[in-house]
Amino acid sequence: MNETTFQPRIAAFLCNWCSYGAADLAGVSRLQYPALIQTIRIPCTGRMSPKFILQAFRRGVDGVWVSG
Amino acid sequence: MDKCIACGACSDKCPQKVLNEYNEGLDKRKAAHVQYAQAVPLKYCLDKDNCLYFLKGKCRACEKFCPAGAINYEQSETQREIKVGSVILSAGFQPFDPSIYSTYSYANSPNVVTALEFERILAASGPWMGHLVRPSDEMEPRKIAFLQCVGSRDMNICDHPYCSSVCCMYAIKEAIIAKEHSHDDLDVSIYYMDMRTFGKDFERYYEKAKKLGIHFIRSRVHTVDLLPDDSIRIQYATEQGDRKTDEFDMLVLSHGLEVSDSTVELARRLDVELGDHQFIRSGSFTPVATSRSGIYVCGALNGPKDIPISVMEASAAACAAAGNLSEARGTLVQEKEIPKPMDVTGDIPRVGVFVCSCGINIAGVVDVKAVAEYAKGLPYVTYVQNNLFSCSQDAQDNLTEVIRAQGLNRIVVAACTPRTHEPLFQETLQNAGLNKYLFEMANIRNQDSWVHTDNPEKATNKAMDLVRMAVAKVSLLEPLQEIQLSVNPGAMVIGGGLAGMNAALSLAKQGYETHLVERESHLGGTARQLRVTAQGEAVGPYLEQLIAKVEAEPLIKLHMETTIKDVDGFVGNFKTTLSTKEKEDSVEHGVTIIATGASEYKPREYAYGQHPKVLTHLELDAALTTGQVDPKSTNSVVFIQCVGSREPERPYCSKVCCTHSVETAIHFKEENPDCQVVILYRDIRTYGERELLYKEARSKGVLFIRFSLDHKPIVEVDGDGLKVTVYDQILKRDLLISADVVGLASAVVSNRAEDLAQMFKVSMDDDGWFLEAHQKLRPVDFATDGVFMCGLAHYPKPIEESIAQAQAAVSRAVTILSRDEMWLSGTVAFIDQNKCVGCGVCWTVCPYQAIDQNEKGLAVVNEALCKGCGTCVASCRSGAPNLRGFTTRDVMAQIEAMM
Amino acid sequence: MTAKKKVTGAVMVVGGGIAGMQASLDLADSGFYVYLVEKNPAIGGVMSQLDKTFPTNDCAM
Amino acid sequence: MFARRRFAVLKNLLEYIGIEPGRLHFSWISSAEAEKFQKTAIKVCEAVTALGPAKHMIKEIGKVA
Repeated sequence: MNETTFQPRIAAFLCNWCSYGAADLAGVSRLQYPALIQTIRIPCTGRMSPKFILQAFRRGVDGVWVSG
Repeated sequence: MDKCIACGACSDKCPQKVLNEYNEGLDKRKAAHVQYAQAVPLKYCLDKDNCLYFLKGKCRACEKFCPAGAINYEQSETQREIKVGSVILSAGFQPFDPSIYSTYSYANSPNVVTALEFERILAASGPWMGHLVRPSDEMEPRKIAFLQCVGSRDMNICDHPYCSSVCCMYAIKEAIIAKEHSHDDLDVSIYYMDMRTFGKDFERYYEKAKKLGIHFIRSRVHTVDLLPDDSIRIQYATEQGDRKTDEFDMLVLSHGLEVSDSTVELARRLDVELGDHQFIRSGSFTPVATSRSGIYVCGALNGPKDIPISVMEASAAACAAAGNLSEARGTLVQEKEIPKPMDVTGDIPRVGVFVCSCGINIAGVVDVKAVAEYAKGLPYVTYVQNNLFSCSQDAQDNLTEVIRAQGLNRIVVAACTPRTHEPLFQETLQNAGLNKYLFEMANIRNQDSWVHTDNPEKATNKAMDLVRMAVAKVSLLEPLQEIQLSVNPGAMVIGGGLAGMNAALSLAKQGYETHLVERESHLGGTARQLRVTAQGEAVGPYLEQLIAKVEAEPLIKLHMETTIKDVDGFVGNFKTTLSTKEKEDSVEHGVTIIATGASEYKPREYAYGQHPKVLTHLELDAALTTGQVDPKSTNSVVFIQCVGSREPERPYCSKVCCTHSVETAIHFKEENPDCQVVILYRDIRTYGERELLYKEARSKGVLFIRFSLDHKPIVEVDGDGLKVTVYDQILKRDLLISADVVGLASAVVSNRAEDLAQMFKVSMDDDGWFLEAHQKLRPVDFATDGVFMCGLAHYPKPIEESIAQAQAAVSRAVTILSRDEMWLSGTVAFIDQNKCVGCGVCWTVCPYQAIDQNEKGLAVVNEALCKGCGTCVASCRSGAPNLRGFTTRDVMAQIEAMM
Repeated sequence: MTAKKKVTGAVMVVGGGIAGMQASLDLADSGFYVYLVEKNPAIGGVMSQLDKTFPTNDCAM
Repeated sequence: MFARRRFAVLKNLLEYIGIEPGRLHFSWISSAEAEKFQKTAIKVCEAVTALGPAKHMIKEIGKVA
């Protein structure tokens, strides 16, 4: 597998009030980005537990993005 | 309008481009448009003045491409008659148009922009998506200047002698943001006359800007020349009288606020009195009332002001408007009947998945049929449907029917975004008899089809992933109960000053019993010492009437010489222990308004205490009222500003002192024109229409001499009299003034009621002012529900603002008091008592102080205070707390389903 | 007989900027019917045009 | 604030067990910053893509445990 065809899977944990809203607005503005990110909506970054990140890696994702 | 799904197809296909007023004409929009991306209502409309069909009778492109059949060319103006009990005018201001000035070259150069245009240039949703460029050549500017007071404090041409109040602050803000947006080290200069940063935290902001290297130059620029390379040369005179020139890539005009002609016309039609400058006239003691009873006013229409004061006045106007209508409360609104949800606990999940096409918004990219087919194979999914528009009314009816017919107990909607549509679907679930928390949305539009437009295959796969994750989560969700709380319809107001009394009276007027608690033996607070308002109304007689009204009001229970000993409970159900010398009393109430006021700084400087005629603001006011100081027998009076304010120890502006000294100076001149009156100042901050007082003082011969922090004046006792030495910045030498009276504009300082703050679980800022929930949008609410603030306890402010704030606090409080019961969100934390070890981490980290210790020392969540942030869950080492609706199991299920 | 005039439990708010919106919300939340009148197709007023607000530099939206 | 501190520690832990720091990203984006969201999303995707597939070390530890 070479780097150009490698399609990573990235888990994104987005805060409902901040980044999740920004992601929605990016949609309204039709701002394009790669379809590699799967989002989990969390109520606040305070809810973010290191367990979630470890579990995501354990399940085999290639990257994790936490955004408040 | 009901049919529009805000997909934007009409705008895409519309051939007619016009200037975009939202971006201040810096770019173009279509005739079929939505005002801005986050517009409410989010519905496109045709601009009749520019639409080709309306202009030339043909086109109708939008109609052809609208997937929802929402275009209607037949709509026309209709007239409706409505019956209302009160009217609130909040038509706002219009930004001053500087084209009438030839001096600023605004009309001749694209690189001379107004501050509002600059705001759009800086905005991410603006014409250049937030890239700082100058309009003429879209080059990044390296050097820009702001010119203050354009169309303000100026009688020339525009006839706007008032100060617009907000421009100093917005100029500093735009300067800071511009520096942040710039890739090179942007050079920013602000040319001003007086820097008016008088609001809460404004002075700190100004100091921060200076540290960031923004240049502040005290001068009014007189000449603006355009250079051949599109840059701009300005000429100005320094304070010392030297002529200077400088060149800039861009010029921003800090234009003022004015009332539009159409608003003036509206006010005339309504027979509402306007002031000299077209702002609606209102008195200091009735700050939101107009000359016509039943019509109220708020916001910039009532005088130039910033957002927090506008919001505060808006609530005040709501309070005043409701005051006369309290008997009709609830007569025209209806509560909705909600069927009792069926019990699904223990039932095997029967998940219904509804995949929305959103016209072509989703279906145009994502293969929705394939997603629906895929969903059928997921665990627990028993029913799948694809809708053209899942949000339409008939889709809601259908959803209700399907839930009942298919016996569904969990619902997933794959559509736009939960942020806008979750409440709609949850309501449908409720109507179908299902607990509204048994619901999850998969965001396959805003975060999928719209952002992966060129990659249908990947977008479809992502949609399937998102649906799978949603199904995994929803299968685990359990019905959540919203807790019902009864609301005690009584209020407590702490502090019997001007703000507290006004709050208590407004509450009583709306029909609510109020406990007014005062520490002292008399009512009135700081206002007892004040002479007149900025508009010249006498404070004494008003205060006497106010106290009489409070004492006569049967709904107000006065608790004099009383302090708060203990507070128990929360919004809707407070239980407060009051303590007097003799006894303790317990009082139950639904809301609390804190109006504990502030104090006057007792100066240690300027020979205060060494001479009977060195007096603070309040002392001088009292002495003038009693006749101890008589202007007629005073030959010379000197006022010193910023005594204890805007100093390292107290880095805030006390807001009221400039106006107060100026109005007292005028009083001296009126009583005795031969009296020499001098005001020593750093910046004169007579904001808004108070500027007229400053103008009047100068015309009456009051002398204004500016000093700087490193050259403060010196006051010495000189025999019976006083001697003031000040370094004059213009003459560059010391001036010696002999004075009979020295008035010290002493700072307003917080009472630092820390025990009270602790008891009500509210916060204070560094200067000791109570901290509001949001500085702009919730200026009288605390972050703690059911507790509100008003008056000087929040920040120094003049009488009219204190009264407006008191009314605003009442308006906010009544939104709670007017309900019989409250429902708390089901998304709250809970603690597994078997796992909790009582270590205390959770109650330390909880931002809402919603976790207490029980008798065993273990943690318990107060669901009335919990906001469902989940910080406790993530911080606990024992895994005892969890967040309903977002339990660790729920999130883990989503992670599991990810791959 | 003194006939007391009945009042109407509705309020008209003219202008849908930040002040008009706040007044409307407060009134609706305390049991009054509100007619919010705005000449533009969207509410929000001048504040919706602002990028950030002072002194917190919060986004205006 | 607490979240920030917790994740600083986590990053070290991940590195220790063989997950490169470039696989974990944090950002703070307000609800109006659509463009910042897009840019950060692209940046995260590029960074993770450049690292190639995760070594699945955690997965194996998980299986043993």
